[in-house]
Amino acid sequence: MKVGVVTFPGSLDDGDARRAVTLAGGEAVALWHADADLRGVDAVVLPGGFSYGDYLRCGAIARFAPVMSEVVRAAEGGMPVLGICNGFQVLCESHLLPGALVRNDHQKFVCTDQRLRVEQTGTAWTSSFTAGQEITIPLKNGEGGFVADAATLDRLEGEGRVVFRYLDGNPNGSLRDIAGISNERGNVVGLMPHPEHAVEELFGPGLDGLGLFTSVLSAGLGAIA
Amino acid sequence: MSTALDTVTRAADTPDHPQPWKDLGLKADEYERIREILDRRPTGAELAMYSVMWSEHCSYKSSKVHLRTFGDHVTEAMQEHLMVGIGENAGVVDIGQGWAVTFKVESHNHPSYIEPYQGAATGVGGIIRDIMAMGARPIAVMDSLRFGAIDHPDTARVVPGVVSGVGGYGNCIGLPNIGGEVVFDPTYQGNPLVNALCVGALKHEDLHLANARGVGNLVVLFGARTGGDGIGGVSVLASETFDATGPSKRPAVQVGDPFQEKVLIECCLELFHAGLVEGIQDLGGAGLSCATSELASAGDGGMLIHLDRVPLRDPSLSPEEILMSESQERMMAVVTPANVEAFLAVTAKWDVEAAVLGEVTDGEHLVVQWHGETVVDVPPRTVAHDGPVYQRPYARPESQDALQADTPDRLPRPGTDEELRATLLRMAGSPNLSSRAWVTDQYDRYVMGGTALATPDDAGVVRVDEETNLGVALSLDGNGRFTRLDPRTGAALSLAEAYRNVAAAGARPLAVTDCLNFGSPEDPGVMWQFAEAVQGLAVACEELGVPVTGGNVSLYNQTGDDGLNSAVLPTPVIGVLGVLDDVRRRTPSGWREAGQSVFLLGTTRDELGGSEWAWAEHGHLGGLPPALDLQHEKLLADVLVQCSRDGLVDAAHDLSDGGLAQALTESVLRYGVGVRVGLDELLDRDGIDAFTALFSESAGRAIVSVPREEEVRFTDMCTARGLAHLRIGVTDTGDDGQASLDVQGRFSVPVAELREAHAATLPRHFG
Amino acid sequence: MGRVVIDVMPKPEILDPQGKAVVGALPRLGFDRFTGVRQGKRFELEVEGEVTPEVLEQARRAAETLLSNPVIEDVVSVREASGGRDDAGAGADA
Amino acid sequence: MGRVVIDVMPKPEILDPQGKAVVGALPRLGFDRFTGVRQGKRFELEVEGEVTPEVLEQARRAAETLLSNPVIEDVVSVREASGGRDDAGAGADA
Ligand SMILES: Nc1ncnc2c1ncn2[C@@H]1O[C@H](COP(=O)(O)OP(=O)(O)O)[C@@H](O)[C@H]1O
Ligand SMILES: [Mg+2]
Repeated sequence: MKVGVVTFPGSLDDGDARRAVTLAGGEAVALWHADADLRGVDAVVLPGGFSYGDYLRCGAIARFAPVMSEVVRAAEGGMPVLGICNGFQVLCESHLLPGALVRNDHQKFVCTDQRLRVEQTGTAWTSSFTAGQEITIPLKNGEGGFVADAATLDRLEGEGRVVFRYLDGNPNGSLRDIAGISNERGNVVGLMPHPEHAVEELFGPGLDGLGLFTSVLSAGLGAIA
Repeated sequence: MSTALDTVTRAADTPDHPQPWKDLGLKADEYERIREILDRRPTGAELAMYSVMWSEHCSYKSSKVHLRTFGDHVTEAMQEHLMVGIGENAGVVDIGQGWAVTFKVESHNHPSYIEPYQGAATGVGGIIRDIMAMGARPIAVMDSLRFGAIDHPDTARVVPGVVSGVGGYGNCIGLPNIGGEVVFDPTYQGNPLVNALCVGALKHEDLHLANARGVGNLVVLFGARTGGDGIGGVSVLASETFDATGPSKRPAVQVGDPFQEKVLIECCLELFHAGLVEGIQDLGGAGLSCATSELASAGDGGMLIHLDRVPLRDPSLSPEEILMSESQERMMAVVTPANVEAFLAVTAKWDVEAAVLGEVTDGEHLVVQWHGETVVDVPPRTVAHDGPVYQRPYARPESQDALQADTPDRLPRPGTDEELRATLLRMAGSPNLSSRAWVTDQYDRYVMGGTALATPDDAGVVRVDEETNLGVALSLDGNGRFTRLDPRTGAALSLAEAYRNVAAAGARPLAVTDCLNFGSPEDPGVMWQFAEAVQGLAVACEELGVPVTGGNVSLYNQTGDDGLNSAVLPTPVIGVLGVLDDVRRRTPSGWREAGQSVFLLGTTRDELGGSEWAWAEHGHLGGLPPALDLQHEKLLADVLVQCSRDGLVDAAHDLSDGGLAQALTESVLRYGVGVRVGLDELLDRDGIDAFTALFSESAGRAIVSVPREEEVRFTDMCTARGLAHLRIGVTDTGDDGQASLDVQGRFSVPVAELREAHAATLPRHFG
Repeated sequence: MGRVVIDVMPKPEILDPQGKAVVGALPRLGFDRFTGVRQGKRFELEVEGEVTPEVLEQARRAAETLLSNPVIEDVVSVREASGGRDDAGAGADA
Repeated sequence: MGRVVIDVMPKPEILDPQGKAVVGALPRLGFDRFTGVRQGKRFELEVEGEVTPEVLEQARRAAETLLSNPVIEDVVSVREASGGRDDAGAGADA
């Protein structure tokens, strides 16, 4: 199964995301921001980083890249799309996911091994976790505070679209400790922490990140079968 | 802008035209030499070039004669792994399997005081370009930081700015920060030290050098546009009195654009791999003056530059200013005419602006034209390399004897076990020993996915080759107090600490980079400190068999002009690089399992001169630093490396600032696994008391944790190698999970209490 | 050469960490008169020649699509700068 | 309840990476009329009651000390907001 990883100018964790896809048993395909072409992939990862320096707003400029129109179309057609950190911000800016991400409440960049609870295993990216499973993966960002109006938050909770929640204290002021969410259909997921940094023993806090990538692969196989 | 362009012709016609050489930091005899070299007065543009390139920062005029010592002490054997030595943008070391690494540490002290965020950020950006200029992909950064007193109001301004600047640039450019230092001392008040290190990896065949060869080859400037940044910045005294320049106010501060530099990195790597680059040079201090004159003098011909083709951010810049501008995120490449189209296609793909400025000529001179008129016509060597060389007078200061005579012996020492316990807790929370997490949590240590060890372990370890897990370990260490007490020994002790840190991580130490931060070279006492430190370092490098491959000298680090008294502590910051054939073998510094034996390697003497204890508890600095035995350091390192290769130890931590007490504290707190320690055997063997055992900073020591099943092999090996080793305790998660640091029969500190003391200090001061 | 000024502010109901930090710091520096602070963005866009209605219209659309995120921000003003860097008193609001 | 508006911009001669990123993006979105963009900050400070001259004076000093970094930024305007969020047309400049 082919998983595309988009590289925007300023993407940083694209190589790590491709490595994670490969380690999970998938075929990683590099996608370029300027090509309105998904090269026949079955799923897409928007990686972490500082696209366009994150200067205006995180993800604000990347959202208009030619490749994004294809990603949006594919996502609306049900293709699994994962946004990690900056990728999450791009998904929000593109309105594929509700809400937005603002400066951490403590105003500092934070890099730490973060404990999370998997709240929703019904998405394309979390099916290989068990409901309520607690995992530890790196969190590293300066603008990771998830915000949305109360109505939106209630809807997310009500529809079971809060996919990951922070444990052991809120690292950035995210409303309701939200670390990741999905769209209605569950094919589009965005989260601030970095699963691609927890896929290899000794090169990260553990292997808890692999689950997101194995999930989409099995989902894909299911689809193919 | 004044009307008449100061061309070479005009210069020849108006020999007596007054020039602002003084304001540009040139001495009368230096200005005279320029006139001799050119056999006429320099043009404004030539004067600009000579003045920046002959400045202390670029010409090393005060330090050159001493730095030669490093070369004198490099033996045949040390050359073995050295692909490129001192002199290039950075040294290059062969780490095997066709891979090489290049690394270098550089200072950005003064700018970081004026504008802490941008000063630190552009410091990181600058050293990264040095690494790119060797043809390497940067793979990690480190930062060594020194600030004034932790409770001084200005420290509260400088620290958060510098730290977020280092993080802001490094995080945005996607390089893991794998280590460094944070030190507080009043002598750095008003003159913080911000030293940044970058390491890069390359295949042997990708090595690029900075030279302009091949008549007809084109000279391309690419990256950010040129603005008025840092004119008269780090390189010369600020000056707005060019006769060819208007009153324009130019910013001495440079603002960094890490996004531009990230794109520049990817762009350069694509250019390298496509084989489109003959020679490459980064633009740093002295900007185009440095890049053009160094490329040309390292080449085989002359060079012609059309300065009016430089893409400008500020169209009002004069030729002099364009030559001096230190705008960030720029590179210069030499490209064959056949390749230039492909070259420009790659820069376009990355949205990087590029301009063909000129070409390599068959002449001897560097010629710079401005709209067709010649404003510079000089032999490039005279600008880049034939700058003045000073034999600064130096002398051991009178005060040195008194300083060394004032030993810590007179200081009251904790007597009771209660006092020992309280001292250990205060030390664990002291400004220089407390947790650095407030700093390091602001740095991305995971990006690139190759980080096998990072802060707070002894050394940073990153993977170079994903296939084989070949990788490198790095540690950056300095000890200004030891160096103040005895520059020769202090500098060597700093080297020994970094060397030990690398070995503790399981890596074979291979090469050295150094950043020498000292006061004013015009003070004979400071100059003596410098000369002594360099001697000590060079000799120690030879004895340890690790060559200095490059570095940086930062002088005039002082806030007043009464010589030594207003100078910073003499601070050589030493980076040691080691290699691991498989980074998965790296040794961490913390304990994970209960029931492992903890061994102390090396012997402990009553050595508290310049110690953290004397400083933190009594504000005392005097006496002599610990003795240094390099043969012993070598043996200790060999053993530590062998332990990692043979899997004899699960953890190793070097002893340095704060001694055994601090090392135990750090190893306990890493994963919350406690320890039961018995000191009595140690006290008998080394003839010391408990206080000395816990707080002395004798060199050449480390603690290791050994799994029971390896204990025999381990002790046999130490005995066979003749390394002093003593089982001083056992790791312990404590019954009912209440782990503690327990010094048997004396005192015990629960991990929670220890952590609280260790973690609270920096957040309390900086939020 | 004309200039258009665009002001963007965080929505009142959205938390604004930067503004919060500022309002916390002010009293410590003896500035005791301020009860709340919001931090937004100000853009200055340069145009060749005149700021025509058509230019202002383009600026307005840029403000809505790129320069602000409607989920968390409001465009509070799009107007021609009255020259110099001082724009207060200048007209044309969004 | 009154409001003071403070505008801070990067000094003209200082590199503004944010403005650079925006000016690069605009044409790609079809906004072709803008030749340069600078991004600065806009602060809205709330006060109990009137914006007296003394309040404005405090705001001015806050702008110079806390809200701007004089090394790389200029305070371009400190003024009372004319109520609502629209401040254009309001007076009192720094
Ligand atoms: N400014 C910094 N940046 C990154 N890491 C740092 C910094 N300061 C300290 N560290 C890390 O914190 C740990 C403790 O610092 P230090 O006491 O200097 O270590 P050591 O005693 O082994 O030299 C080390 O891992 C060091 O790399
Ligand atoms: Mg150290």
